[in-house]
Amino acid sequence: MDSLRFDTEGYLKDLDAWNENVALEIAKQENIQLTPAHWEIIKLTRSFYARHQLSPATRALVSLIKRELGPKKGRSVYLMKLFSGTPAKIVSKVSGLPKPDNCI
Amino acid sequence: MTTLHTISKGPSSKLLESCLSIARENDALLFIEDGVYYSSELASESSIPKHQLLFTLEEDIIARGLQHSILNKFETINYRKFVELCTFHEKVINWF
Amino acid sequence: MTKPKKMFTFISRQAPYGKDRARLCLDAALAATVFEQKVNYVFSDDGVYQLLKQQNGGSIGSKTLGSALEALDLYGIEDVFVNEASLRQRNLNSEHLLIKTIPVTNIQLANLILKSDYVINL
Amino acid sequence: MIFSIVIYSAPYTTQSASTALHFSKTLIGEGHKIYRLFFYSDGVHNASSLTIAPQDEKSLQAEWDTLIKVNKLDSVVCVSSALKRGVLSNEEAQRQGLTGHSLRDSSEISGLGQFIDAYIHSDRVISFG
Repeated sequence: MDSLRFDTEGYLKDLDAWNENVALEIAKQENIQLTPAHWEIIKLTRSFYARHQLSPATRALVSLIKRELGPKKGRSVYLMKLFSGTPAKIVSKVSGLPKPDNCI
Repeated sequence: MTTLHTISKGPSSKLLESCLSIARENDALLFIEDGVYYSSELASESSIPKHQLLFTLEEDIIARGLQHSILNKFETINYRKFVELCTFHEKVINWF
Repeated sequence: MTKPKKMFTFISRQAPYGKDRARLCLDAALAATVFEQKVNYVFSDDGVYQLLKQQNGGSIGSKTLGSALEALDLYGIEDVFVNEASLRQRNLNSEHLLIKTIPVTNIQLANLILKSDYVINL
Repeated sequence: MIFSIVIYSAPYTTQSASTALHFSKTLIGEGHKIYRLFFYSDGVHNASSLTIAPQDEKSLQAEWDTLIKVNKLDSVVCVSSALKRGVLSNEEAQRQGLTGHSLRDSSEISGLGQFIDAYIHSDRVISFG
């Protein structure tokens, strides 16, 4: 990956440089084929960031999805299936947001 | 069940007022760093209530030249007693 | 068997922006939610200024703390309290506040602290 | 008893880092255990290796370093506080493509999870700031 545009963990350096093509590029690095189900989550995550200026932790992401898309999708297993084991990190990365602060 | 409160800033910080608004009568108060001015008769204002267990830290008093002006209701203690107070009270809340 | 939940109570007593304390307190509370513990959040003293509407940290090159506070419920922090004496002393009432908070008296606050396993006082 | 200590302030600016050090030494002297030292906010400067104290003043950073090593303490600096303030481990500096590093090897960089974990695993957490 281009080290001018991405940090060593693959997060976008200039958040304003994000667009859908960039998302596709990051997703490819993570071996994820973006489907409409993924885009739905990416859109929500970006709106969360725009409103709260926080990259959401998994818990917040799950509550948000539950509220906006219903209880069937608002579960961590649903997120994990789409974005692998540590969904908050991957979702933030693909969505062009900073790494979530509270990762342990 | 009692709490030890440590207060580490002087009177202009209003820390004591904040602490007293939620401290309970049988809680203990320990004054450290600039907080030790509260325990001195040289403090301009003293809103220290009578019913609390009041402690003040010797090392900080000596550093500031307050050793001859400590009010009677305060017990002067060293770090070992500071540690002991932390173990004696179930909870420690630090005000800084 | 799962361990019983412990109760964390965060008391945020400083105004936003001038110092980092308000932010430190929030970040720590959000971290606590990851541990699946009970988390209470209390605004007291100058900390109630964090709740003012229409904040825009952008004008001083800062993130807007109030915007982050609006996400507390999504992080599962539902018991958000405000010291009503602190509000009163600053000519504020619930209409001025950005998020829904539960007003508490000093005595209620003292009891909440007593019930809590851990108190983070910032 | 098991204690953890949280330090919020830089050395020298306020007295509190020095108080925290004195308190920690006394704890150990009295036979208590320290589960973790956690340096948050400006407190991360206590773990800096790039400091020089004048001959007639104590180096708080060196004293922390000794205390941690002699007693094999777990010492953590908060990652988001440390990176912003230039307290970087060699590993972190290399990852970011920076030439120097400034974190003493007695401390490690980690997240706020370690702060919460310290509360959960200690009988008392004492904060200095």
